Amino acid sequence: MEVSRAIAVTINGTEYERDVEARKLLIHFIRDDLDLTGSHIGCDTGNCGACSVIVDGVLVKSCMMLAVQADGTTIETVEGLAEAGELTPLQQSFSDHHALQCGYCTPGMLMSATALLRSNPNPSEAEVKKALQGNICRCTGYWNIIEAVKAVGK
Amino acid sequence: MLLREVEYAKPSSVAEALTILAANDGARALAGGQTLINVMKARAASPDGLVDLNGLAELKGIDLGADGTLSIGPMATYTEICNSAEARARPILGEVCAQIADVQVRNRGTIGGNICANDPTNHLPPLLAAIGAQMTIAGAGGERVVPAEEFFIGVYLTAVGPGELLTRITIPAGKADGFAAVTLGADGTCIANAAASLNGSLRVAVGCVGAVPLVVHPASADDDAVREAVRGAGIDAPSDVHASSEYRSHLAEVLSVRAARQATQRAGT
Amino acid sequence: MSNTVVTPEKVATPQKGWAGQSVPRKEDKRLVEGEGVFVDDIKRHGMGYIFFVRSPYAHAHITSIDVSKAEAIKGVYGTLTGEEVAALTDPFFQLSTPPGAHLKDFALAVGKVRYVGEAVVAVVAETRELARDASELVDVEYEPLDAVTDARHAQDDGAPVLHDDSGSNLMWEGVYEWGDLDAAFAEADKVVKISELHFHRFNSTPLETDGALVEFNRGTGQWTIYTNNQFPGFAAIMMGPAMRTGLDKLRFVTQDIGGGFGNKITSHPQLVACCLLARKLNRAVQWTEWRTDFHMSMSHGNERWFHDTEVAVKSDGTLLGFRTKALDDAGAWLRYEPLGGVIWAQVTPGMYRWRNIRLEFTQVATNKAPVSPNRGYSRMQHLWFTERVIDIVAHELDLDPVDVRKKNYIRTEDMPYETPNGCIYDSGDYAQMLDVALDLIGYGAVEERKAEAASRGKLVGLGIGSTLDSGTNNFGQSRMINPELQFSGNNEVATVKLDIFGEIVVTLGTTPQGQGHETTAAQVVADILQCSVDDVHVRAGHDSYWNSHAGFSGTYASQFAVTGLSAVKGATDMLAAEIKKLASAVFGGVPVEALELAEGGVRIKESPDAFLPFMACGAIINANNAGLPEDLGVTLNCRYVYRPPFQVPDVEKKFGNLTLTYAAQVHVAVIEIDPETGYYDIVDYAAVDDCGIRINPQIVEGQVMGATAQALGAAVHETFEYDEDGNLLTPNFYDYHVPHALDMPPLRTGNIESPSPFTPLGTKGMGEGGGAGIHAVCAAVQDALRGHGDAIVWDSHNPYHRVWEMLQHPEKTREGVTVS
Amino acid sequence: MNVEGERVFAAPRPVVWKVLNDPASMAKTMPGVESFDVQDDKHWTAQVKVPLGLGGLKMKIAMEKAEERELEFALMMMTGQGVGAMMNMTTTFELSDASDGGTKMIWGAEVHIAGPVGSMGQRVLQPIINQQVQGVLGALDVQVQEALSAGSS
Repeated sequence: MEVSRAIAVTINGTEYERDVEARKLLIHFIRDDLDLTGSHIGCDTGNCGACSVIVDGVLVKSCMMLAVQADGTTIETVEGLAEAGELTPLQQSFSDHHALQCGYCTPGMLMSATALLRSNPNPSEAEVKKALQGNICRCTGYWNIIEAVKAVGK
Repeated sequence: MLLREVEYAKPSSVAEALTILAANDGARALAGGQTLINVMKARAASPDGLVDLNGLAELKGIDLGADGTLSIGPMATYTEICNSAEARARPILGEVCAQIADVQVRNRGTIGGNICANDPTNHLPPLLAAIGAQMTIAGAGGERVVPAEEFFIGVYLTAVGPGELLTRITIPAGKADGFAAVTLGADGTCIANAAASLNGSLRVAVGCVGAVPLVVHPASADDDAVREAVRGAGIDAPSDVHASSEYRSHLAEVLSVRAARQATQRAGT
Repeated sequence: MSNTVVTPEKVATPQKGWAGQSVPRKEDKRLVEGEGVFVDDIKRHGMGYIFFVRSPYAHAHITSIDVSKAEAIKGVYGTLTGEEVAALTDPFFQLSTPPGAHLKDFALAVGKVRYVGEAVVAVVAETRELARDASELVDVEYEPLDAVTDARHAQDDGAPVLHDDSGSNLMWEGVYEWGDLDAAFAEADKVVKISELHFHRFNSTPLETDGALVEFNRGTGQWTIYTNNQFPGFAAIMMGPAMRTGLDKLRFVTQDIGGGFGNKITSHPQLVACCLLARKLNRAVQWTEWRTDFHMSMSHGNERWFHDTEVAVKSDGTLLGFRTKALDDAGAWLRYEPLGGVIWAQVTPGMYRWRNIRLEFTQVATNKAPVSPNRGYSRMQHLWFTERVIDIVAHELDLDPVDVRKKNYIRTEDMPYETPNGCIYDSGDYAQMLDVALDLIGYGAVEERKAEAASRGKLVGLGIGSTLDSGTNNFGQSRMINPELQFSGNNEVATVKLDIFGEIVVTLGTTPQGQGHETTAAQVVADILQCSVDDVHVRAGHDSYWNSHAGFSGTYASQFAVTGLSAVKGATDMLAAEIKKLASAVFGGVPVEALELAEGGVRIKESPDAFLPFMACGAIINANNAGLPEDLGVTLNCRYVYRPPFQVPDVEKKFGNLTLTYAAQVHVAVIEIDPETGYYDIVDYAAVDDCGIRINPQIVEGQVMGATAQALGAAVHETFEYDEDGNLLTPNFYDYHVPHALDMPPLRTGNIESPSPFTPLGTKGMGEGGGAGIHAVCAAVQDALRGHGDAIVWDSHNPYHRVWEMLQHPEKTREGVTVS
Repeated sequence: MNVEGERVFAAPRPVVWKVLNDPASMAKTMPGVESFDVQDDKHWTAQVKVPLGLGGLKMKIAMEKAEERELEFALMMMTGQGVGAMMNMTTTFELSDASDGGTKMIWGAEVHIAGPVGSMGQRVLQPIINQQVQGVLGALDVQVQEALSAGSS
């Protein structure tokens, strides 16, 4: 057993090697150690989903995973969505549908919706709602977010 | 956020995991972490060490036996159970797992973690108690098999003792099951829940009303018999901000009846 | 991501006008790319992380504090205790008259704790984790005291007293009376009495909690406070005197703020602690409030009881007036209070024509988190009360709630309408809004729906919530709380300049939290300067060093569309005039009347080829100005302060115009209850809004949707409930359930546009909503229970178990309601 | 919250009284006691770690015997300090002779949890405390029997 260990993770195509304490949550590692501040923290109970990232293709809340558990994984965060400065259709759709106001939940929403659209390119409204249940938004009431995701599906 | 200092080990086998657990009194197994890590954020409970079970193939897998018996590795995630063709042999499993929390939690949370945590509001303790699951527990002294009814000992306490691990969950064949819950918002935390199984005689297990699932054996599957059985069990449900003891006890009856109806209906089909 | 990429700005084709269009938001690109800058994203070399040691007790004496063990840890930079704070600062200025005026409120608890979660000691360390580790080693000895958590018992004999300085738990009281109550009750055919109504405690729980990064410059003695406080003007006037420093030594900087809803107005105590630590430790310090900290200690909405309500009404449902006693639970401290004691009066009669009103307002302290503004601040509580009264009166007199509303709504032909207390409702057509809403919901088919649901054993109910969103405060109303206060009117600032390369740069005094100010400001500027919104650069966020703010600058109280955009319009008009003045000189004295702005420049109307692009204008003034007339008086850098037309209200009569504009909302909810469990779904919902001229309809609709979702969450799930020992039972999102995507009902929105005659752009402040969803759900529950015990909905919070209890014991809810 | 009950020990009152007043044997009855210090016959402190499946719930418990009537009645105040949460418990023991020469103990505990425990406190801590109390009573039996045999030998 050890209180810290060296880990290597690939995030948005860049490989990072760091020593981390075993107690450090993945979200703190991403935000504080790597300065990738796009993923946010909105609660301390795993409810809000603002910290959602995709680890080896699986959507997770990075506040309920230890950084040491990410050793050897490939992680996608919101900063990696737009390629060459070109917004993804989903990001553009969020803007077109006014699916964000303060923008704090948006990175997590985008990661959840991205994961959904990969497994289900043309989701129904019910499927979109179910897929976004783990992400809290306090500004929009979700309606425009749901529309934005559905629009990309169509 | 901001956990206490904790030691960490990532064993490569169940045997190694057991050795580490046996050697470290304060260490706990880390499954999906969707409960444990949150408790550690609150610094309410603080294990001295975490033995990470993620990646142990021995604890994965969902197998369907020739006799219809399901054998599920405790590290199977809710998502894996929802998507497993084998798990559909007992349809209620996937149906209930799909109601737990949200996509992210289902992607990481495990069946083993859910029942070993045994939070009173969890979905799976009453369900597994109702459908007569059997838990295989491994320790220094080898393996033993514990029926669900004896598995749950108290809040956050199960038959899995220090230095032991849950290694298998075995579920007999059957389709005539039901589940009902009143939750905090759509598919939210359970305020009260009940599971029923009518494979042979009817068995109903009620959650959220005590430290462990309350199992009753109604004389028959008709509403009154079920209601009687639950009422007769002398529930002393805890009160909290979401429900008075009286309301919880009432829900226990209503939901038991609904779960039993669903089970009966499926028995008919 | 190392390769540099240049993406051309998309060029929008000039329109007939930018205002009125749903222009895509300028803010969005950085936010969807995760490139927004929120307060916790800001880092400094060698910064220390703050963790607050908080009280586990609702009420206790602090007998000793020992920080030695914590400070002994390697990596711990230092601590701050209440004793140090009391020595280094003065208590925060109190808005109240005595007894509330006597409170001694500091950045940390001094000698006593008064609610669970109150900050007692601050610990600063090299890492977040270490700061929390060290906080566990701070030994605080408490001597527990009895707590009072129910406002109704705060003034009982022998009730625990929170503040010895004020002598009792009474903080502020005032009597408001207008019209002739005796005459009204004499004229009444019926008097409906309601003994108790309760508006519960909750807030908007912005997803980003409070925080700050503070640096202290020893040389200049100046603090730079990077924070997400949404009303720096207020924070500054609270902090400066307390810290014994000039306001200019407090530089506030914000960029992106993760939601505010009023809840981020009163973080000044924590900001003072940060400032003291930055100076004491001589390093940048960072504070992030975690979710549980926020729930336990920050900005709960005002909990309010309404007792002994009497309503004078004619048999036909004509409302003549009411009397009531409002008891407001302020929690442990008066951080923005007792302003809630007058803010409600902006909407005294709600949407109705009754002229005779008496309200006795009493505010008390309890061992709960301090209250602060929350979306719909203080008016929402009062509007909920008026809507409850309407539905209870209709219910008890067996009248149709729709008829009662239409009969008593203020009529469009009476606009502008002076309320009994001198507020001027600027414009609106409430009856038409209700028709639109009922049409959207399919009102005609409701009876069939009820019958169909009944056949499935379910109960369907329809409820209406009609509310106002009063915007642009006249701060003179604060004098009704305390005549000594030297506040009145309101103001907001904008500067618009033409830079050396012709770039149009707009600076706002506001602190937006998602309202799209960068976009709507650009729309207003583009229309005046006849250019594209893409040519207008609006600076993100707020910086008090930009010299673009005034005393009331900030983003709160539904006012940007009026104060902010009017300031932008004013500054841009000035700039346009200066550009023409300059061109007139450049074109050799062509009269300015002969000039026009077009296509990103200024030209002579008659000979459009004589064209001076903005770039040339900027260059001439800023870098090539030799030979210009001495008396030209053009800087192309224009600062405008918008000041709404307000008078100081009559403090004696408590009479005067308290807000400039009155946006309105009429919502209708249809719910379906499972009587066996009390569980219910909102199966249909319509929201109709009127906020006058809409600069950006999409943004306006977004605000309407957001306010609706928050109201529905509050109506069904969200509550800050305490046990008798003063423990908060919903300290995080595990127990404080906020709506998820799956919880949202189908929504139909509609709007009508009644321009405000009082604002430069015809706009009205909006965004708070009046909690219409809460009123609508309460009414729908009461309607659904009609014929099933006829319970009266008396609480604004109706979770499943309460609905079930109303079905089990309707008589309990009817005890306090009588008709005579 | 309140927990209360009744227990009959197959031992005379003096023996039971002695056990209840002997910090050493009390220590043996409490779950997860890691260390135990006696200041004087009225004040003890203990470091306990309540064993839970999720990991120990660490608490520092200070006990004060506030009131006693020899062989009849004792009132103890306990303050448990975990992180964030505090537990204040007032426990009373009332002894009387049971029919068969045994001792009847009527006990009660008023428990107050303070801190950000939320509804978890209500929903979870109550069952846990009930559980611990049963454990203590069981262990108390053992201690009484040991004291009995020790006394008789």
